[in-house]
Amino acid sequence: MAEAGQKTNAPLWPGLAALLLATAYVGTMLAAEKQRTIIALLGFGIAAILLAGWLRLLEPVGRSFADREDALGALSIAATLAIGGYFREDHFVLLLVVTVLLYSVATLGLNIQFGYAGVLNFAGASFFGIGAYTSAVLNTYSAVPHLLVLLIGGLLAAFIGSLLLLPVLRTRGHYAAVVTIAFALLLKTFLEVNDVLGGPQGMQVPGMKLLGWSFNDNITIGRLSLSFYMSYFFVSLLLLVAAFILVRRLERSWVGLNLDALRLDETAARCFGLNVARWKIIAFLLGNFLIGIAGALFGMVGGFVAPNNYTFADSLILVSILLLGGIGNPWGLIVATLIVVVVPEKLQTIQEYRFLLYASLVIAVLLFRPEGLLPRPVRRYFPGWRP
Amino acid sequence: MAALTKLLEVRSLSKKFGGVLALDRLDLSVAPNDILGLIGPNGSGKTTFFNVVTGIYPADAGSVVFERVDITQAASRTVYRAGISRTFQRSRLCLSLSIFDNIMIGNHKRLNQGLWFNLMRRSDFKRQFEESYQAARTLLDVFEPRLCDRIFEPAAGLPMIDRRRIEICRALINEPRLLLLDEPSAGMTHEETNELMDDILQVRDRKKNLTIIIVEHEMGVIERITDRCIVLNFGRKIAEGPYRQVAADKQVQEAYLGVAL
Amino acid sequence: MDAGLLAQYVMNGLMLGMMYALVAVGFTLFFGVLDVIKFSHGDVLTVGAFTALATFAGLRGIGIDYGPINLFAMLAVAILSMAALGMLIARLIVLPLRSAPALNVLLITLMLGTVLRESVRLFYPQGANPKPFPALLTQTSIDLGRFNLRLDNGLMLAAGVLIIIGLQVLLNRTKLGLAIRAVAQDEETARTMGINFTAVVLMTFAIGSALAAFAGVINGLYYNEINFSIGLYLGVIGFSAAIIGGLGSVYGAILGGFLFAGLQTIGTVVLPFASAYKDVFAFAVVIAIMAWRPTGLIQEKISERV
Amino acid sequence: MLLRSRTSTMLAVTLLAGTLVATAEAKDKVKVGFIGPLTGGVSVNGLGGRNSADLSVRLRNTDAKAKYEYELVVLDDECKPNVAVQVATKMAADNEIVAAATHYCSSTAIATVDTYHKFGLPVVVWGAVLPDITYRNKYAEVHRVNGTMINQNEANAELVTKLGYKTFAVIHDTTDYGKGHNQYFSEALAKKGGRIVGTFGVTADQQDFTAELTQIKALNPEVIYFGGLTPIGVRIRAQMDKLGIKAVFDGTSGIVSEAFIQGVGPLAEGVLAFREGAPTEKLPGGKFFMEKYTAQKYDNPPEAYGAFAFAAMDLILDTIEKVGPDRKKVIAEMASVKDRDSIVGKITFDDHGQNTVPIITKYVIQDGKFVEWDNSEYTSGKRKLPGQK
Repeated sequence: MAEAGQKTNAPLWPGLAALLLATAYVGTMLAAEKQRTIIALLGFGIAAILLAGWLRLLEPVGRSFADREDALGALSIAATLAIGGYFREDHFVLLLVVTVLLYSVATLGLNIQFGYAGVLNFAGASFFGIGAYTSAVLNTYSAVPHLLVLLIGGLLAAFIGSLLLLPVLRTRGHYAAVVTIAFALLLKTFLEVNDVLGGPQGMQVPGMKLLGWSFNDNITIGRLSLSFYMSYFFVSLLLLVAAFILVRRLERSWVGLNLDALRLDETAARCFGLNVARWKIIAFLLGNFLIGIAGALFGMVGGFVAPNNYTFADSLILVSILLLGGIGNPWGLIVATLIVVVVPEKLQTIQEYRFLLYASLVIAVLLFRPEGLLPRPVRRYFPGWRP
Repeated sequence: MAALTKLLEVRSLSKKFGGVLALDRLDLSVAPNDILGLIGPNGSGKTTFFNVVTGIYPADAGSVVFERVDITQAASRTVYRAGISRTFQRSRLCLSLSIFDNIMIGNHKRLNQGLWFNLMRRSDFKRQFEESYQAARTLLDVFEPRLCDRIFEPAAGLPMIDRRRIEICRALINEPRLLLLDEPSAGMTHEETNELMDDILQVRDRKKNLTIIIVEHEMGVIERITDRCIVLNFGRKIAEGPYRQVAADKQVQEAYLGVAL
Repeated sequence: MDAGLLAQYVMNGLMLGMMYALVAVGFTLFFGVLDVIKFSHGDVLTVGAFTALATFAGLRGIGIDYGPINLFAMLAVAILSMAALGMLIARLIVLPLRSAPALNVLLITLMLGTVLRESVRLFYPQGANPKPFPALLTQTSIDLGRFNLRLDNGLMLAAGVLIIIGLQVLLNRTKLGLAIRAVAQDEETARTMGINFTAVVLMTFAIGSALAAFAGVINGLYYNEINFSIGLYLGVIGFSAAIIGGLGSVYGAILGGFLFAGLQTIGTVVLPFASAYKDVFAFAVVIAIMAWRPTGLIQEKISERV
Repeated sequence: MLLRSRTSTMLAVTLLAGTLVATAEAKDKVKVGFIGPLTGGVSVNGLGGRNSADLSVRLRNTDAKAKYEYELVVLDDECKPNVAVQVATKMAADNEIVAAATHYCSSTAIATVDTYHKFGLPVVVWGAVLPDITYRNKYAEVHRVNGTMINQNEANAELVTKLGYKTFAVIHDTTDYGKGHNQYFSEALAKKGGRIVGTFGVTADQQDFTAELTQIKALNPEVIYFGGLTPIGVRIRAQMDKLGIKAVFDGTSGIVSEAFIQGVGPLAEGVLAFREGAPTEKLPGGKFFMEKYTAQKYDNPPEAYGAFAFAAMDLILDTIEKVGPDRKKVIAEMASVKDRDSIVGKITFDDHGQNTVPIITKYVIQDGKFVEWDNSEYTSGKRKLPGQK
């Protein structure tokens, strides 16, 4: 967005309006059952966006998100809570929402590696899987507190990831790609042939317990009864908010600047004192850490892990969410995750064709809008800050 | 300690690429606050010299001493920390980043790079950010006040001269003792080049201790701003001295093979 | 170890290696001319194999059921149509993205691979299920103790080797080959030499894809079964092979292909634990090689102008 | 990793089921579920089961005495545990679905039992044979009309040893299904005094078996026992031939399927396989079932377990008719199922919800057909398996 000459901060209301509309829309979409309604909704949504774009209604929205991000961020949390509350009894919708939240965390992690530091990682799903298997093993065979399990899941993902550091740091471009791809295949095969971790059969994951409170029991408070997914919903939302803030601060600091610098021109960055290896390592480990935590929690939500959940194809999905949303833009990532997870689930008629359609979609985006749905705006260190 | 007579001293520096000698036992030194011109036909090793000094290529033989410290085999980032900044022949800005960001890349050593500071101590960070903003603004103001209002806009889409200006600001923001300019005039008109040179000189006069080595094809520029120049050919030094003197040199004219001096 | 057994292992390894090499060569060719990775390559192989199968069914349909003829027809149709597909991909997907970052090309072709793979699964009759592939070559075999020498394996191996030699000849002895190598060397100079860049790129993609189709048919004949996902696996291995060999070098690709097959076979023979770990072993070695030789065994020169 | 499932079939089925009752007076709609492998290597069995369950629903919907109008919701588990858990969650999370007939693959059935328990959805397993599915836990939600793999492996070991075979190599897939077969066959064989010279675990989507088979060839067993499903069964049988291995191929219920014979062609001759329960045509209601099934003109056969799928769905519908569309009541009612008549014979659930199926059918493939061993030419002595005494 062009701040040229814009001396005062943009108003809040365009963003607020957009947020409200979006919330209402997503809510209806999630509630919709009939295929006809859903298709109609989708058509309407696309049309609305295009129209808004054509009427130049999107720029003010973008500007108020840029200037009033903190306020709008808080409101977005409220909106998510509202959706969660509305579907408090509906297991499946909540599961969808939780999936979106946790995938968003994972893609945020990938975004640090890939969107900022430019470190290729085609094994995102593998690190997600490492997290999930961690919770499977620890919850089954140990009494480790489950919040700690999440942390360990993240650390383990980061640690196992660090085994790849040497090749990742030494290789560039396509050669770097093959390292992570090889790792993705290696890990899946390993999980498949390794009996201790259940082989292709996978493992059950006991549900989360917090202070003696079991997340897998339905909740009844007085007369209102909640789906057991509600507890997971809250934890996941918390995790996403934390991850979002982390990534935001990272980008809006010298660290973010360093990562951009080494992504865009490693040689120049070196000539201005950047320790390229150090920052690549930080980005790679931090990213895997986030992905691992998300995976650990998702393992408990799903209650089951198996090698086939974490294939190369799934890693591709994560990467393409990144591209779809607009590399480097956390808001875009969340929107893209929402689309990629929810639409095929709701639109039963395309279930069979989901991968086909959505691979074609990515191709189209890459050909015609390579910067993604919500391109990353230029860095603002402090939203709304003016000299 | 005795006043330093040679800021940078290079002794019989050599660099091979495959069979080719890009630098052949080059001896070179520059006194504090001098402006040294480095000239010679294409492929005579001027840029290679910069790349070896700034640690992009390792030297095969010889030594580079900067302020009495040997930096021959030092990594690029050590050279930068020692106080040497450079620009590049082909502009190497990060076009998708804002003007401010590009300048801050040059400011790396003066910014707190701690993770905890950057992520958690946001108020302290904000203070440092605002300071750096002022610094960048004042520097940019010397070159092109116009750019100050657009400092948070992407560098992409700026004309060549502005990109050069930003690149030079990126190199100057950390107040280096030695500045290596690699063909600042490339891709600019005569007038633009002169304008740029004036700005550089202005900066130099403002901060007293800035030494410059400039690689340039525009002989006008060399004549105007350098105190001394060195002519390279096939990686070897073939002449040294004030511009008028080397320009008159027979060997030099042969090397340039009819290139009007 | 018993000689016959050893021979058997060597034979298995050679068959695999030959298939991997055929795929890897494709990757390396594309990279040579365009500096891009076309990841849909493996799935082009799948489509090729299924095209051949469809051709076979078609011929059966019209009553032609004589092995050699069918095989020839299958190869012809598969190779030609895949060559065409390769050109199409180059024209519509790869060339338009020339200026984009390498990652985008990698991703778009990965996605294209998904499209091809899914299309086979969804639109080929019963495409989601493994398909029996006719055994059209002689089934006779000589039993030498523990080594069962099958003539068809021999034939396939010979064919594969011939193809690879043929490719070498094409690259080193023909005008087209010269043009391809020129473009691979330096696009600009090639253009100034009056070489039609686009045409060369298209031809290269045609050749590479044709090789993939051939590999697909061989794969079918070898296993007597194909399914929609063979390409993904072979593609990834072919890519790894090309990479460890060193992108841009045909010899490297061939080396990489046989090396990978060798690793898998060795994995099955020497690993103390279950032979199932052979892929884990192979990929671990690939990663190790990348750490040791970041630009492949046959080094690709990366000289950056500063 | 994404919630994955294939339910485009679901629409088609519901539509058809709907049209049949268009004329009948409006009844309350009740949703019942079916899960099986509709795509992938064993999809023929899944589709056979799907059709059979669908048949049961259609017959019920045409029956004027039925209290409710039933809608069959079909989901595809692709015979993959991870997908199965996702679709099971999907089905169980949908409170409108009262009960379901689920799973052909043991690997998927065992993976999902906890899910059904968590959500309290009563299910009747129609094809999976792993004992643990009913016996590992004591879940009131989980029942099974078909038998377990224990008896078939006893019958298997008995036959092959009777034929005079001494040395065996075992190949099994490393899912719980293959592991189970490996375990129970090894135990049974040990009792009969057969010797296992080598055991090989292989992944369920493995393509190349030359490595394992080359090692087996060196071990030179008389019989290769295969505990796995059709797709890799086909590959292994074919690659045995490529390596010139002459041993007998001794399979399990997992390869009792037309797809196996089509897959390996002439090489299928003389392959052994076993299945619990009498062959469909010999079942009490077998004739009736086949007639109705063919009348519907489904585009594939009911396959080995179709009859069980029909029986499972029938049992579900009976129960709902009796106690109404309420998961808890259905579970309670099913606990007391005893000597209930069905097309597969009397159904009696033990305290683990397991039906007892005594009979085991021994098959040998002869001229591209599954023939009962006892009336095959191999028993009459017309033909001989390699090395048959």
